[in-house]
Amino acid sequence: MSTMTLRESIRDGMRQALADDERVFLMGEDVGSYGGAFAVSGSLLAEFGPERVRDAPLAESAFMGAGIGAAINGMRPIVEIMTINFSMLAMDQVLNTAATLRYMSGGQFSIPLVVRMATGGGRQMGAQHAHSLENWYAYIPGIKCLSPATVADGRTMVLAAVADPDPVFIFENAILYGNKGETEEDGVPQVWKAAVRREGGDVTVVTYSASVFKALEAAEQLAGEGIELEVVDLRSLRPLDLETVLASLAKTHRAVIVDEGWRTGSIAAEVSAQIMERGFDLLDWPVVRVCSAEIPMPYAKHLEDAALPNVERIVAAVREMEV
Amino acid sequence: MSTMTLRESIRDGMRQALADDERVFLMGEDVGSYGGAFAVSGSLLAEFGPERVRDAPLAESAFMGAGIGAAINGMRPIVEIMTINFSMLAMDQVLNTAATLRYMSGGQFSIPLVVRMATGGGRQMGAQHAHSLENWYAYIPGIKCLSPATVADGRTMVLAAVADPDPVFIFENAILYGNKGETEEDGVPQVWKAAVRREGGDVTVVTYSASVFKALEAAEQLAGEGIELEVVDLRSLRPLDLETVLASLAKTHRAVIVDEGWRTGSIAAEVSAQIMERGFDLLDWPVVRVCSAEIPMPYAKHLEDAALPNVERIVAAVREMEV
Amino acid sequence: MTRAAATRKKRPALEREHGLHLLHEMLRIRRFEEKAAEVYSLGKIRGFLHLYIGEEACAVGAMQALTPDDAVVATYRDHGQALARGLPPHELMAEMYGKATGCSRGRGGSMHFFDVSRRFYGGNGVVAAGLPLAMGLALADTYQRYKRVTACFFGDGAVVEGEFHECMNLASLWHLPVLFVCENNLYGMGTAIEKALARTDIAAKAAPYGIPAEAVDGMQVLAVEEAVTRAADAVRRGEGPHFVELKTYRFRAHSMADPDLYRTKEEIEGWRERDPIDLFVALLREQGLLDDAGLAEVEAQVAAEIDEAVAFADAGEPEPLEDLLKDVYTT
Amino acid sequence: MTRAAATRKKRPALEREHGLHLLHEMLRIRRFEEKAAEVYSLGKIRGFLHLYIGEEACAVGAMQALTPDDAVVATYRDHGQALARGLPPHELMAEMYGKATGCSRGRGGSMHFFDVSRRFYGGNGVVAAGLPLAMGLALADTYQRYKRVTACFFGDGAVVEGEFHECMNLASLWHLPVLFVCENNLYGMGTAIEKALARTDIAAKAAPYGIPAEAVDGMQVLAVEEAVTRAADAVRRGEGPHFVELKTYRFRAHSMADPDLYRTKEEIEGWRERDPIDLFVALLREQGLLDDAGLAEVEAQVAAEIDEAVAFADAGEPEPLEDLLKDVYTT
Ligand SMILES: Cc1ncc(C[n+]2csc(CCOP(=O)(O)OP(=O)(O)O)c2C)c(N)n1
Ligand SMILES: Cc1ncc(C[n+]2csc(CCOP(=O)(O)OP(=O)(O)O)c2C)c(N)n1
Ligand SMILES: [Mg+2]
Ligand SMILES: [Mg+2]
Repeated sequence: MSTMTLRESIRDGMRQALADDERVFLMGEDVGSYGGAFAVSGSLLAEFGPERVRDAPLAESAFMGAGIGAAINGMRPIVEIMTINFSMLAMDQVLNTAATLRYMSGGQFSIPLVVRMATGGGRQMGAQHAHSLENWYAYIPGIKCLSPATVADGRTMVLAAVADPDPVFIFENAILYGNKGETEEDGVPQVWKAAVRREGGDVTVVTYSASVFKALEAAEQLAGEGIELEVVDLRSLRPLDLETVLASLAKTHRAVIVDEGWRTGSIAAEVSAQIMERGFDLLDWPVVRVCSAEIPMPYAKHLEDAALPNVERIVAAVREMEV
Repeated sequence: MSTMTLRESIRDGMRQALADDERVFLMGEDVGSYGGAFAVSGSLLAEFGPERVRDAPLAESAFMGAGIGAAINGMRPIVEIMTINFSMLAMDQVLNTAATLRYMSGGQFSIPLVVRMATGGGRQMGAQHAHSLENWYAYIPGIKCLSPATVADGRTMVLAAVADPDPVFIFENAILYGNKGETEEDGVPQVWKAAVRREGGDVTVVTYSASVFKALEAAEQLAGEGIELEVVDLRSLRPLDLETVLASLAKTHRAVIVDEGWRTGSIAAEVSAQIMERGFDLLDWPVVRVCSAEIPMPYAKHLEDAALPNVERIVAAVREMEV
Repeated sequence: MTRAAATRKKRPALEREHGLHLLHEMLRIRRFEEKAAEVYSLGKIRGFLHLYIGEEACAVGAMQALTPDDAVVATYRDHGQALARGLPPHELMAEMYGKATGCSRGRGGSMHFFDVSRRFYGGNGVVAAGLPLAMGLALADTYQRYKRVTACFFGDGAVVEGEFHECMNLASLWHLPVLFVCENNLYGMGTAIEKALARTDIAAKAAPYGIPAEAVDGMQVLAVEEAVTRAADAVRRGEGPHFVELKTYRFRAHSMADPDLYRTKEEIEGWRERDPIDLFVALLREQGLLDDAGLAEVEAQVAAEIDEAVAFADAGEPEPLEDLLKDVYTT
Repeated sequence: MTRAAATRKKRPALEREHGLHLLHEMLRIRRFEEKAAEVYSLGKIRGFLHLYIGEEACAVGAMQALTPDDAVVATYRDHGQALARGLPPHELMAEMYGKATGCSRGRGGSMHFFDVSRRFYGGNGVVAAGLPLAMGLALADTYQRYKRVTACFFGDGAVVEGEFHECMNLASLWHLPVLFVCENNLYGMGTAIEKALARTDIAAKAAPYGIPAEAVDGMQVLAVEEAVTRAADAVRRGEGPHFVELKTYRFRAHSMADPDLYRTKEEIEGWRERDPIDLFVALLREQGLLDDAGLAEVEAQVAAEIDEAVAFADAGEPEPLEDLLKDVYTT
């Protein structure tokens, strides 16, 4: 157990994967001499050399495909797409190649590919650099999706993804990279299950990634008023672990879902729909979503702050539930 | 009023738009001398010439962008992307340009762009040619989304889209192109509102496009047993007209959502979540979704039939509701 | 950049056995597809069916350059490549019949033939999307120090897509052992190459990437074999990616759904006079390697194979419905 | 393909007024950005800030070739183009301050300057994504029979993306009135051009599209002006798309977030010796068009403009929160 940033924890996971298995290599724009756009790969180039830590040219489709092909042909690539905003340029390869080839070939091979990308807003980057599109990936049968909130999960999710025989996507909210925490972890299999980050008996807050901390802050605030939130960190966005959510609901009978995505068609929509289907009788109150405003993300700070889910909006949503 | 196929009805809408406004032009792969991959444009090249009906080379991103730019600069382009399966190659232009430019420029201009594309499965096309990705488009603030079920809506939706000052996407389930029907329509503004395609007091079926007909067939079948379905055709996927859905629910208190998309994160998920939020007290039973199996679409007919929503699954879902 | 014709060696004498092999390979594709078209109209095959008829010399010639260790990536028009690569005709026919005995268990259909045991990686349906996949197959070979070639087949239409450009650059930049094989049949669906490319000399597009390229007559199987072998050998020797453009023509419509309104009868007839099988039969006769009896024998062998393929496809069981959700994931 | 140098006309004598104009334009960009960097460290500007310092001769030289009717499409590194295009510095500064008085109402920030009245269409943040947009602006001009130019600026990094290839082909195929201006500063973020492009001669990439291209020294404002004017005039005359590569260098890091670990001090210093402003000041002095007093005067004018811009930005009101949802749609 040691204290480090999420950035370092992810790097540590990659370092271990690179050291343990020579089939692993990291490939992406500026992962090498630049050290990663968010300094995640950092010193890995110096440690493992330019073959194992491979700078890719600005050709997202080509090197995503190269990752897929390499995964089919004996390697265990970790592809870094700089941010989710640029990932549309590689989306055809994800949707139509990575996700289909195993099934439509009748199961002839596996695609042990890992793709990591930064996601999320909150850094005044404007409309083209603040997307949350994890829900699109989570829609696709054939791939799996993880998203770390805690420092410990950064490292463990990388190791879980590398160990997995199927394409695993890791969505890293860039605002968390500098967060400090402990790396002691539950172990690789746990990342596929949701984690209860705070226990509480009144309202379940279902969330993931950066919003976990907003939920925890809201819980802190409401605890002062005697309202106890239970904060569930989904961790895996595909498959979704609804069991943990339902177990919590059995206790609280109320749920708020917090999700940085736009509301319409968000991960939050899916969680709400599944609660409807599998937890309807548990509900004392309709499930509420706290999501981003349905606008291209504005640059100005006060506008972006208002557009994103925040503590006040979570608190307000809980208060409306007449706990 | 006249009888024609959906294909002809859409063509008719485009013909009228081309004739009425010289700023309108149609652009896409094989819309000209081939007559459209699904023979939708048909004779339009002969009628309007190669400038107004413009064959585009196989460069989806370039000509989607060309549509956006032309729309900003005085024209009213109709861009045809052959099928939604290939539209990922143009997704960056949609998400980051068409949907953002107006907002992030502070509202300096409009983008009167129309984009049409074929969607859906059921024709044994296999995993790469059977996607339903309308939900991804419906997620994006800054664009609007329509999807016709009836022959009349084909024409009217094209005219509504061309008349609109913002980017409008029309998703045409290819299985419907040959359907015959009347072109008498409610008029342009109506396409933004959901339509009740069959009235009934027991269960509301919320659906759109090709699944409307499956729902109507299920209604027919269940009527024999004394169960009356009300079939709501959403028509507009963004914005969603939930009022019509809620009005129906106020009568039936039960809803099934039928959607050819994969279940997780589908349009059906959003409709269910909105019903949860706005119609919870109306519900006597949890909302149920009938969607596609979460697999890359298989080629073999029996497998594809089993993967897609079908009449039996709708009927079964209704029967479980203990009407 | 076209390789200096001067470097070409004189063609060695054609051996009878090899000639008959090439003929057999081409005829098998031709008759296989004629049969596929026939049963398509009976509804036994559904969905998209893209015929390769007219282009047989391309796949057959090119495949001679490859060893079983090499990899092949093809497009939705993949019957020719699959057969020439050695995928059994009966498994392909069964695939199109949607049977579990098909090469992709009936899940892929005509567009998605796969056979990992023969390193045949599809059957890729999105134009140009096989190229990035090929980059990765080749990249993995460099990591593993294998001396093998990844041959990627694509059409003139793919050259218009951005991915083509990204991959050409990547292959050259990373010195990947990739063989680019462009089958230029002058049309991408209904779009003539002149309406798709500002400059139609495809082989010339390799120059800005520093990739050696050659354009050859794709109707002459020996010319194809020779050029592709030269290129594949260079790739295998570690000389980096190579590019071959095969100038060819499809005799049939783009797919069974295509009314073929965009080409003249004359144009098609003109090309049919250069039918690659007819040309090769004539050459074999000229060289005294084939007579009527010999041709009849090959035809008979092929006919038997196709009959067997159809019988096998007919007899095959569809995949059980309870396996519908299987193999989306490995775990 | 580089246009034959032979067709170049002898450079006409530089008029004093024009010389001072160019100097003023370049200095305004330089001081504007120095100020932006300064207030960035105070937290007045946030998010991404990409400085153009070192590349001023490119935007200033190129913009001389355009008329107010022409259109400009730029990248996230858009300060230079915006200022040279005539967007008022105070509106740009206010934009970066996130104020409603900014050119994009504070919604865009540094990367997304827009001014439709000056036909300045961004500020596009995704590499190469401005190119397709430019195709459309130009295409609409052809429909409307306008004789105007759409100038699209992009970096060496964009040349790697598939969209570049698609657009070069489309522009040539459809004979679009587009002026491609590639600012080759040898790096895309931390990736040196040699690690991005298999062949680094960017102007040469236009040949397979049949687009006339020229590469010029982007540190010499007059050379840029001359070359781009020649190209723009040809586009305006209806001669189809043209391409100009401007060889330049950015003196600062990629963005304020970049520790700039991938370049040597020596390399940067070497380029600083070819500072486009210093070079041009020296030339003006040499030709007797500028003395110390003259330079001081221009500096003073620019300083006043920048002070005013900052004051304006500081004084501006942010957009009211109740407008948060406004202008997602027109209706
Ligand atoms: C990205 C994409 N756009 C459009 C299509 C539809 N489509 C299928 S085949 C084809 C033509 C491709 O032409 P070419 O590459 O020359 O191959 P050919 O069919 O001639 O063998 C098109 C446009 C597609 N499959 N993928
Ligand atoms: C598609 C895409 N990939 C990655 C990025 C991240 N990124 C921003 S600027 C940049 C470098 C672009 O280099 P170049 O085109 O040479 O322009 P320059 O910054 O040198 O002016 C990169 C990789 C992006 N914005 N878009
Ligand atoms: Mg072709
Ligand atoms: Mg650059």
